[in-house]
Amino acid sequence: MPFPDSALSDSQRSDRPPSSIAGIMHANLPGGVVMIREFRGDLSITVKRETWAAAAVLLRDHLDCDFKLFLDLCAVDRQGRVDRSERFEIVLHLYSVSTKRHIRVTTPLPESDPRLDTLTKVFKGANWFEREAYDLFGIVFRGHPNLKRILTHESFVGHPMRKDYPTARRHAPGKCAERVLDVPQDSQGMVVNLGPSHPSMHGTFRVQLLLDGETIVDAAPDLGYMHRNFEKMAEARTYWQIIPYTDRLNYCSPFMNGHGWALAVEKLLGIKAPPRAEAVRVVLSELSRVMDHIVCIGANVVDLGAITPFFVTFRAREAIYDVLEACCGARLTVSYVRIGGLAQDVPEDFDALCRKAISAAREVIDQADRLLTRNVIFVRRMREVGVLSADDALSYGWTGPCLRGSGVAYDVRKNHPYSGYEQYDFDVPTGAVGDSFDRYLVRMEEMRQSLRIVEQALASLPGGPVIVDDKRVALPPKSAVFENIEALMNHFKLVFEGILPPAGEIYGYTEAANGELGYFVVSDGRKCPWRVKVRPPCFNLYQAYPRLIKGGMIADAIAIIGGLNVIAGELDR
Amino acid sequence: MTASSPLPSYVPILVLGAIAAGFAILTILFSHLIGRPRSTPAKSATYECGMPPVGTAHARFPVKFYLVCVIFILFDVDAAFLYPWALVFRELGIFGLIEMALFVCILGGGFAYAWKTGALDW
Amino acid sequence: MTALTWPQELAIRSALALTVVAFLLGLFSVMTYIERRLLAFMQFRLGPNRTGPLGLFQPVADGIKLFFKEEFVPQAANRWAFIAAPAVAITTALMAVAVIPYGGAVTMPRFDLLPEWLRGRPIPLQIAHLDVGVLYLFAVSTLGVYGIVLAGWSANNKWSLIGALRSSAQMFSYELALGLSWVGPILLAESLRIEDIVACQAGGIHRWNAIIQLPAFMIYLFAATAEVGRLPFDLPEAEAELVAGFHTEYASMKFALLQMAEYVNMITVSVLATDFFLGGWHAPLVSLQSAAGVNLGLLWFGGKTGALLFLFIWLRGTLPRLRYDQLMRFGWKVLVPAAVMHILGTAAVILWLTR
Amino acid sequence: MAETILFYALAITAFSAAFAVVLQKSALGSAFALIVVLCSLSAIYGLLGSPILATLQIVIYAGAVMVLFLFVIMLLDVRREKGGGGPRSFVPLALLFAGLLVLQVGAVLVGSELVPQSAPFDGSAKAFARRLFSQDYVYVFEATSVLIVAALAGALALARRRR
Repeated sequence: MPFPDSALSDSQRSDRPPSSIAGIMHANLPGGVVMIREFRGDLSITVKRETWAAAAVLLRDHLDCDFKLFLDLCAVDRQGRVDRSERFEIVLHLYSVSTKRHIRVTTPLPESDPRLDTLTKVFKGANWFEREAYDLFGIVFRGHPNLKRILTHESFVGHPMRKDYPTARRHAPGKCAERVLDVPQDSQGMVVNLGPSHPSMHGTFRVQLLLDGETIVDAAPDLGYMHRNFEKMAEARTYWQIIPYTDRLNYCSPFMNGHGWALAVEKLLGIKAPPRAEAVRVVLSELSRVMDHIVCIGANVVDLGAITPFFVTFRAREAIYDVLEACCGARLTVSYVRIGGLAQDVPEDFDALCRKAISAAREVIDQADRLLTRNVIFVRRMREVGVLSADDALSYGWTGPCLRGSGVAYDVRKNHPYSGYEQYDFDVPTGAVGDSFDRYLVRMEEMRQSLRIVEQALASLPGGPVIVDDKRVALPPKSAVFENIEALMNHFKLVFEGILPPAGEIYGYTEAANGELGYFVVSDGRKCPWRVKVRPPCFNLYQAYPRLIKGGMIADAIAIIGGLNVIAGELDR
Repeated sequence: MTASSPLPSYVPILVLGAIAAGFAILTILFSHLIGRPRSTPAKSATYECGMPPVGTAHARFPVKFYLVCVIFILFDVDAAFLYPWALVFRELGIFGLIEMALFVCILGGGFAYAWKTGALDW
Repeated sequence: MTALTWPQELAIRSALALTVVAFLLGLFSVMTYIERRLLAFMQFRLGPNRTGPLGLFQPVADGIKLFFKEEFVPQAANRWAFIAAPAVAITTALMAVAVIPYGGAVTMPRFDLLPEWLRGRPIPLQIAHLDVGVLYLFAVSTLGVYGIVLAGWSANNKWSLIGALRSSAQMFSYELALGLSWVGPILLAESLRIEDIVACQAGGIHRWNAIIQLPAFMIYLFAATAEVGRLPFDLPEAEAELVAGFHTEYASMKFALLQMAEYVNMITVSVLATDFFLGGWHAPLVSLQSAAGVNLGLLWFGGKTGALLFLFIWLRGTLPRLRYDQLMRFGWKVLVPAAVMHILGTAAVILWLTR
Repeated sequence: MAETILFYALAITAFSAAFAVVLQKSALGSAFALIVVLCSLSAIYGLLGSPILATLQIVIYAGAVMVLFLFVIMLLDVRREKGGGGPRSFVPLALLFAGLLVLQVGAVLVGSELVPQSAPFDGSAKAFARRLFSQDYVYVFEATSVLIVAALAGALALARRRR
């Protein structure tokens, strides 16, 4: 039985009245809109390449649209697909905080001339995303200020995400770029590499600084040191084989990545996990959020020289790891989630373990609060440091605690509840100034709110199965596989042929610890996704980093990067 | 110099200096002898977070660092006057206090000027 | 008792100097152990506990390891300056202890092994009785900058250089406050001899400079913490910012010497705080000065110094570090003016009281 | 006797280090030689029975002024500017000043007896302080502060113009 996919065919054919956005688009860009589709609730507008930048400006500035939050920009290679006329497609995802709507804008690009106007002047965050599309697909963005490779090594040959890229090809990388920063020859300052191997560049980040004494005059990050092309690997895996790879994205809260992935695929399939699975997912996701914030705050303060809060907070992390370990046996790379539910039911002492973790977390949050929140030195190091206004934060595509620190109350859990978040009572804290201290305060409060959610979820934990009863998605129980032939065949077919979703494309998004974690999944109906694009929240966060540290001191650069919580696994993918 | 002691008071300091310097030199020599250097180009390269450094470290530095040094020298002189003054202050009485207060006030004027021109800010 | 001839005096002083140096270096290695264990205790960790009982041999193991580590000088470094810097640092650090009294006098036992002239002779625990002891200290502490600047500059490493710059600017700024905070006690004692300043505080806790010169004591504590580069003023080697600051390129025994210099400085400022402000070897109550006929001066002295050393470790376990501009602002705009004001104020009060 | 030997040892050290200051190729070497000169001088002051002058010499010259010199040498990258080797026109001027110095020192030496008088002299810190802060020197003392402030203002002005 195929999954329902009528929505795609319906909306493509019908000339039913366009939604208000489509109307605005048609009215303001006459002849520019090629197609408007809706699939699984995702509104997708295809425009002509000539109207690309104009469409972006319109969507951003038109009062009824107000798509100010830049989410994602990526390319898709359609080589060999019959349903598209052109080979490449550029996909832009935007969000409107005021109207609570997502939108996808796409434009086709021919193989012979893969060039497009840049959006860097429209959205500050588009810069790196366009570089990524250039790097991985060879799309050229006209007018881009710095169109260089970003994730792969600069001596890399070819564009790895193109479908015709020979994956067996091996490279011997040449020497690394000595200079990332454009420094005028006569400048008086000193060029210094901060990272990749530096005590406070957690993971492998490299920022080249131009220093005037202690003051940072200019800064340019260089990334890709941890790049392994998760997205390319995902194109050769079945939907559930991708789950372990997601653990390695943001490795401080691995469960949440799997959770987001499962929800995205479930959205593509048009199914829903059973209530018990969703409730457990919420519990573990929120505990993971606490864990992630703990790492963020602990690492941030340890970079400021206070070692003790780091060890204080990490005790709660241990208790949370114990919960995850009891559920699935793994502490870091959990892979506990499955498409349509969970790998197995939670252990009997799940409730007790969670409550232990909650009390441990409460204790350390209070201790860290006492150690830090009113500590004069800490406050002075964080206040008025790394300030980003709400408008800029939206333009850079900031989400999560950092965006909320800048005063925008956008939280996917509140705005677009998933996994039953609508049942739980929690607040979304926001900051006022948008400095490092606000981001710290927001994280502290979010941990408390997360613990509230966990308590509510535990109190109302429903019974029942933890995975959907759907033979096309869920493996039959092992006992059945051993005992009857139908189950055995079912198991065999699922493992070998995988889940076969309908053709279509969806953008699944969740509130991960660092912000909106999006998975843009394009399916052609076969067992492996045609294209998976992760929208890593810290890619946007880190993009604003040079701007935040310019004019500050070296010590500020350290204080800011810790507060942004940039995770190399997610940034470089 | 204490009158009762047959030894000039600075001699023990010289002895201590000799001991300290001797210790330092011997330690460095000793570890030089037993730690076998196996130098490689990568090992003896300058460490700059794993990247080849751009340019030399011996670049020009902002004038502020020198300025702090100059201000320090000037106030060092001030401190050097305060010590002997503190020694005989009771004998000098109110005259000494006024003398030093005047001195400090004039210096304080200079200090205020430095403060106002932002020499003490970074 | 007959007066000593100068060779005898020289022998006593030399022996004392050797003892003090050996004791300081021993205390340095013990301090590394105590600091690690204490920090671990504050941070719910165990700390080094594997080498010997309770990990007590850890410093020995570290020392042996450091001795056998490979010596290397970076290609780009200024070779001789690079090698000389640690020696300069440790020498200046050790020179400072010359004029510090470590407790009253110790009477030599009447052992037959000792030469006739030594038996039963009280030996003051102070290497040199300099007329200008405090000024000498000030001089030596200003020389402490050399080792660090030399180490940071000679490595030809940018992080080292920034560390050295920070460090020297920091030392300038806080040295001044440090030196000025001593003027109060000098005013009271009317002497530049530290032994006189200690003697001036005899007679109970109410005579301690920490009480009657409280602002000076506070200024001293801040300035001393900054002077020895401990948290929250550990900017010269802020590992999260400057990798390891001025000793980034150092390894093996040269690294150990720099580390040693830092700890010796830390011990020195603690000892000085004891002498200048906490009454030296005098008990807080006169009745506690001796027990069963034995003078407990050394015990009091050690206890006070130990408490201050613990304070340094405690601070490290508690506080984040300042930013460079905040550090300089605090040094110049708060400590130095406060110290000068305090001196003039103290002088005025003394004048008024002795009218 | 011992003091005489010590004196000559220190004098020779100071003298040869002074030569090294001038003859050293590297600026850093010169600076260190200068530090040796200053320390020897300080020791000679100590030998003469004025420990306070000896320590002040270290505090101000070796501890502060020389650090500034080192700073300038290290951080301004003097090596880069070594090449040119100074204009020749300075030589006559230098000779003139050297000659003046010789004359001055000579005048002092001629006017005094070469055999040192061992008149009783209290070199203790207290005696020094009493002289320094007595009514005799009060104007000179206050003038010093004006001098310091002038130097400070000069340094600040120079620094401001550089920026």
